[in-house]
Amino acid sequence: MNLDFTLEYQEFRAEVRDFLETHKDSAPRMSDRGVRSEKRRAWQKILLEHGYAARTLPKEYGGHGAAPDALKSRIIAEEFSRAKMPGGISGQGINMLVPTLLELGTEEQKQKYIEPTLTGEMVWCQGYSEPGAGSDLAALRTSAVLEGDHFVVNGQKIWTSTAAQADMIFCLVRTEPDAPKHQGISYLLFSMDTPGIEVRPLMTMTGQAEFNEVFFTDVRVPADQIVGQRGEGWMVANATLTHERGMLGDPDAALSRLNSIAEIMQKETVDGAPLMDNAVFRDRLIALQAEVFAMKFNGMRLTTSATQKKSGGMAGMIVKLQGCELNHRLAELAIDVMGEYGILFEDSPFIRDHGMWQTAYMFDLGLIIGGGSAQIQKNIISERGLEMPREPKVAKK
Amino acid sequence: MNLDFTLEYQEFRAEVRDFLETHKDSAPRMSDRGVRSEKRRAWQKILLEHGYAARTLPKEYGGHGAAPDALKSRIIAEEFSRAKMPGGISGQGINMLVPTLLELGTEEQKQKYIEPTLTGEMVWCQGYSEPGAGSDLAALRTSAVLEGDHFVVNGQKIWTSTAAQADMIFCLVRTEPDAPKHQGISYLLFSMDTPGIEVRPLMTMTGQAEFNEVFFTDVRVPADQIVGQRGEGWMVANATLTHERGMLGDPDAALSRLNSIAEIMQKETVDGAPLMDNAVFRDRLIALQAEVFAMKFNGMRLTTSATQKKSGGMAGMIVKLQGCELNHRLAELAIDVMGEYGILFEDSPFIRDHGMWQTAYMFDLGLIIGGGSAQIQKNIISERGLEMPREPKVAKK
Amino acid sequence: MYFGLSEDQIMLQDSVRRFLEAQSELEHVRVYAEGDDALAGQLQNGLMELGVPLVFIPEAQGGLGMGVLEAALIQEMLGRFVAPSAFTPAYGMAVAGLNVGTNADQRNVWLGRIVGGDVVMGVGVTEAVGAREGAGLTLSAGAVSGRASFVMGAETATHFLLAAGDALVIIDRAADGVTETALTTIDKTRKTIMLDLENVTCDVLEGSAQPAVETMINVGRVLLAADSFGAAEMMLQKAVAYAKDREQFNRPIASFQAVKHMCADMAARLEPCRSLLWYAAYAQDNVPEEGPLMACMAKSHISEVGKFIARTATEVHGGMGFTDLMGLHYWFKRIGFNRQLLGGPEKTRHDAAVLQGFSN
Amino acid sequence: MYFGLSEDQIMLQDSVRRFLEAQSELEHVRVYAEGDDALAGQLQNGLMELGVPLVFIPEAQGGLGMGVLEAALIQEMLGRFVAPSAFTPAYGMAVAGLNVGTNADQRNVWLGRIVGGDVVMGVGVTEAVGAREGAGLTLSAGAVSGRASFVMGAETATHFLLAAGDALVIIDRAADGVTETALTTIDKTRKTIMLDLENVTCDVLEGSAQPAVETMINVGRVLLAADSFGAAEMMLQKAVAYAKDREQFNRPIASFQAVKHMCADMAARLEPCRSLLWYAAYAQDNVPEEGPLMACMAKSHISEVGKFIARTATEVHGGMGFTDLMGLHYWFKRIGFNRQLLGGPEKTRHDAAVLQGFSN
Repeated sequence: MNLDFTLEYQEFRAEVRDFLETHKDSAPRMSDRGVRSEKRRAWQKILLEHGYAARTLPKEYGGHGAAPDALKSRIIAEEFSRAKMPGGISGQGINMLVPTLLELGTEEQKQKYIEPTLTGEMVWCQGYSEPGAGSDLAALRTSAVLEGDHFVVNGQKIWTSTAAQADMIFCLVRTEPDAPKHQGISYLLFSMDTPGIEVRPLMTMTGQAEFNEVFFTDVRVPADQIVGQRGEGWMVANATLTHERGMLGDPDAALSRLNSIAEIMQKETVDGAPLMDNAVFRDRLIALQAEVFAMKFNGMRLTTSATQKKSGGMAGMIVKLQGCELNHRLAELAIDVMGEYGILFEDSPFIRDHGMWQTAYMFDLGLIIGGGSAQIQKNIISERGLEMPREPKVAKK
Repeated sequence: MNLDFTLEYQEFRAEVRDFLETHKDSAPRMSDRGVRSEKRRAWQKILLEHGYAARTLPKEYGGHGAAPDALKSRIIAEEFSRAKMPGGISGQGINMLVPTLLELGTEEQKQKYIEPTLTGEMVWCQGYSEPGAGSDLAALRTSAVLEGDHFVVNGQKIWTSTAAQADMIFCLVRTEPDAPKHQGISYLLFSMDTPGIEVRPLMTMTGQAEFNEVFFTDVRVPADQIVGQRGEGWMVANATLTHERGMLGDPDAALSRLNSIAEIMQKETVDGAPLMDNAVFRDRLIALQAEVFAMKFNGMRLTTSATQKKSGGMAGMIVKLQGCELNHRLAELAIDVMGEYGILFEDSPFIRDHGMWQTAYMFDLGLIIGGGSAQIQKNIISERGLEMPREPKVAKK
Repeated sequence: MYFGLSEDQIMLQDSVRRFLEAQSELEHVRVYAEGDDALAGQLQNGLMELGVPLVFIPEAQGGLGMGVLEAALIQEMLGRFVAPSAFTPAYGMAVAGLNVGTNADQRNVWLGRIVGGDVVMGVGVTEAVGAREGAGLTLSAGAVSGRASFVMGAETATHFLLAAGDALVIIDRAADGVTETALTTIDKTRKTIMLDLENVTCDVLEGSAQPAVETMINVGRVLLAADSFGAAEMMLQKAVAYAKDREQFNRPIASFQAVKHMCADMAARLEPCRSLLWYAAYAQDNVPEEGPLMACMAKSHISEVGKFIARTATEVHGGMGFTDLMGLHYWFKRIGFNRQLLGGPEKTRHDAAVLQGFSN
Repeated sequence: MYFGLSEDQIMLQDSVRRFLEAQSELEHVRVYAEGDDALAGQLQNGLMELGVPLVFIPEAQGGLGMGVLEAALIQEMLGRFVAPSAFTPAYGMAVAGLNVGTNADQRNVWLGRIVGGDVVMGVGVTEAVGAREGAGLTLSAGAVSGRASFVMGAETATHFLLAAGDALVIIDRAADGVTETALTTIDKTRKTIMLDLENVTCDVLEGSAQPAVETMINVGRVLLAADSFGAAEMMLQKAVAYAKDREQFNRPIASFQAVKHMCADMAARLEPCRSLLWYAAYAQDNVPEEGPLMACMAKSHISEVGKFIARTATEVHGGMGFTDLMGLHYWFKRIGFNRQLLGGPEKTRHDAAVLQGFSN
């Protein structure tokens, strides 16, 4: 146990701070961070140059080429968070497709797609889930039939974020309908401008359309736009799902949420007394604080594991389940302490913290139940972490 | 909604109170309520005479022969509880075997067993569960092989309460080993004095042996000591399990536990301040109070359903699951408010309420996980109450 | 002793249920929520025809003279179908306040106008539950000034019945000096506003305002609990139906033990709430010494169980529960809204402790 | 930055684990619990040979000079194997108190005697956490009187280190005026007593007692948390092993989704506790400004998670978990005992609030 940073890392941190200080006026404002924002791309360019985005990706494909260093990555995340500065672009293209191409793409695919994705010129969306294939993703039914040198794609995807703004999609389709379900899937890349694609926004309980439905009608995709071989798509996609874990963001986000609640409780009053004087709410705050600390230290432990190139084991497996739940419960407390003010929404007058709490309360619930739901996370923990047996196969009737 | 009692019931209540006042010196004291206590049997005789035990059972078998009246039953339970007087004997013989015999026994069996069971002369234990057959009770393996005019019983039972004091056992055995598991079981009655029976006390986490293990080695049971036909034992046992629901006891037991906790909190102090001044504990107390009230009113609703000869439906199905859980959580709060004193146990100096809280905390957990565990209760609620499908059969490997 | 509903009560509730089943299906709810008042007005008229606004008004003033239990049974249905109705403030709380807090003349006048339909009350008693920074009304020379926050029933109110310190006053919504600020809340099926008043002429109710305000809060708490109970019951029903319908891994998800147990937990926690609600409502009229305590018990406990069910039923629906497609969020938000108004669970439990002498 | 154990720390913990695996299997635990002190003494001697009592004593006084983290790693193992050891009071809290709360001479004398083995301390600081009716010690003319409740470490103590108002005193267990009352607690693997003192001669520690008592409580809280963590980890492990082994309906119960999810919930809640425990222990020596807060955090949170696991692991075992046959209750009760001593979760959370200026 040694929480001090060596001189090398202290210097690195100073370097990051210098960078942030020097470039603070170049960062796009909150309103200017859309996937198509020019300011965002200019900022991304600066980050790429200095190695604060695509840090460990090979130089030949537009990355910074640095050796992986979990501690430096953490320092970058911490300092950007502390300075309230936006980090690099973090869409599904960069976080999921790029690592997949690096691992399984052809040289031509790497050359063609990685660099424009890193710079933000090429925006991707992901076509995995379908209305009938959620937790049972491999049951997907969107079909791709080879006709000459094109696949013809028909079907429907759901939960596709940024579909309306995306240039390209990486998409799972069923190419071998007669094979066992995990062996009949292929992984295609194609332009969202291809004729036959319709995108419909998918409104959620937060009142915003964070996702879309995407419909394919006779969409023609050149046959070489495939990653891996025909029928290997499930394996390719699983490589990508593994990379999804990297998308953790601000390690101390929960702590800063907690501190915001403490601030509300100290500042606001009922019948003249600060909310913090309410012992019951205070007890809940402290109970959550202990959980926040536990997750923070768990994260530090994972960083150390990563610097040692060791698996995080159970400490890593539980992060998503516990993290989402904790954020949801923080929002729940914030709403409860605010009493009637807790039900204000969107841009209502008198709203606190720009309405983030109700939105977070619902969105985090969506994360708990959405893609890779809590139920699935628990299966993973019990099967991979605790080595408990899988559900037995159901007998045919 | 009408919570007043009609004159008939007011008079009945007055009658019960009169009875209790008149006979208060006849009731056995706490230390004198064992299944073999003479005082207990004398008390049972008085109760039988006045119709406060075996109230609705036919006179010809020693019952009181009254028409079933759920409201009168409730009034009896309430008044006995209020007077802190013990009710009638309530072992598994009276509560489970007697209703089963009335429904499925031969006339000879009814004549022979019911009356002595009601008077407390004949004490029964139940031989159902086995180490390998808990929630999957029908998987039981204790065998009974017909040799001439006797069954020869071999095997082991567990969770057998009062086995050491019992005269007789009603016991499930496998008589047709080749039949499907539910169809190979028979229901036998035999004396605990039969050679080849060994009873071993089963100590639990409370530090007491509330249960026993019972071992059978070549135990010879006359072939006519069977209830129902060979292979019908599962059906006979299920009739009995249905009767188990009747064993509810004091309808306001949870409320009186809650009130005891409130008393502790008002009486005892930390650093000079009553425990009740602790807002966090107080909040927990009131939250539990709301649940206690909800269960109390749920019980009143069930009494009304019963007086109308209607099924309680979901209100009835949830009683065991919610009731055990609530009692467990009441004990949990009592322990927490007592701080260090909460860990005192058994006959320790300084112990509160004769040590009932830790014992209840553990014993109620035993009820939650024991015979008809919470998991099984939830299956029943979802399958019978919500009409959700049963678990599908597992495929053979 | 009979712990249950009478045949009349069952019939009343069924008639409201049948009406709302037809009038308040999801597509209508979406229209209300998007601010189309025409359809909501149509629903109001239908409820009016059923006599719903009159149930809780005494016969002497031209109402049907029923009690809080009947009002709760109606509100349960309104919650069940997330209907856009100001029944709780306009025909529950306001009527309860006027029954207690005024002299016979004022009572006859105001209840008569409510029965006649030319007056619909909104209510503002939030500050009597707990005043947030700066809020509160003061009365001076027959005029009222200050802020009333989270005033309920703004969708239909022509007048407002407001707690002003130790008094209870009625103002005309159109009076001089009234500034309204519309609030956007999570629940788009009901409308809540802030009122800033500057020397607004008012009718000060004679008689003791304190018990009247308390009665309004008690009745309001019971009715919000009824609304959440109805909404939670519907969410459970929807979750079970969805689970039977939705297949994953070649079997309905209702056959997975984890899903079954989630539904069983919901049912086990919800069912006793029904009896608690009935008793709490019944006690308001029939066991007055227990009325305030039982209002706290029902409000706090059903809020907690409601929240559990709102979340768990959404979880059973998986991603679909999170989208707008199934509209499940209308019920989720309705339960969330009820939880916070007139005192959240911690506040109502605190009140319950005070009522029993457990706290100051 | 390195957030994890050093190789030495891992080796230390492993050596204690291996020793206890052999010495503290269930059959031994039963024997200790039934009051057979011989076997417990044998275990003490073994720990002594491993140097366990010395780890936390400074090198200057002949100890190994390790920190609270090492002590916590040892205590975790003692909890894991529900070992009958007074390590927490005798070699954790008492040593921490002597390190802070006295002058160099007294420190040398008492720590020296502890190292030498002729003194073993019990500790009584319950009243400094919260005094129940009538309890508390007063000091007068070098003699101490009153009641110290829930004094820890009675199994091996020759002396007691006691908080007496603003002072910290040591008494000889055999001194005149000492009346002991043995307490029966749920945890039969550790011994706790009441001490009633009447003018008992004592050694009053010079220096400031307040910080010393606080340090004792902080270290005690971390070590009780470590004990519960170790016990909870073992209960989870036993639940998973039992579920894989036990068959119902022709399949191991570990293949039922409900059982799997219970185990996953346990693991998900327990794993972050490990990091919290490490940091809380580490902070006592290395981040003193966070030490008291982190002791509260670890004690309260691990107590809550421990209770959840005690119950859930028992539930996974079904009826077997409730019997004495599997002995699971020794772990259950150990966690229950730790929860209540030196401040339950509500008390430690309150202390955490005070430390952060959130409450008085």
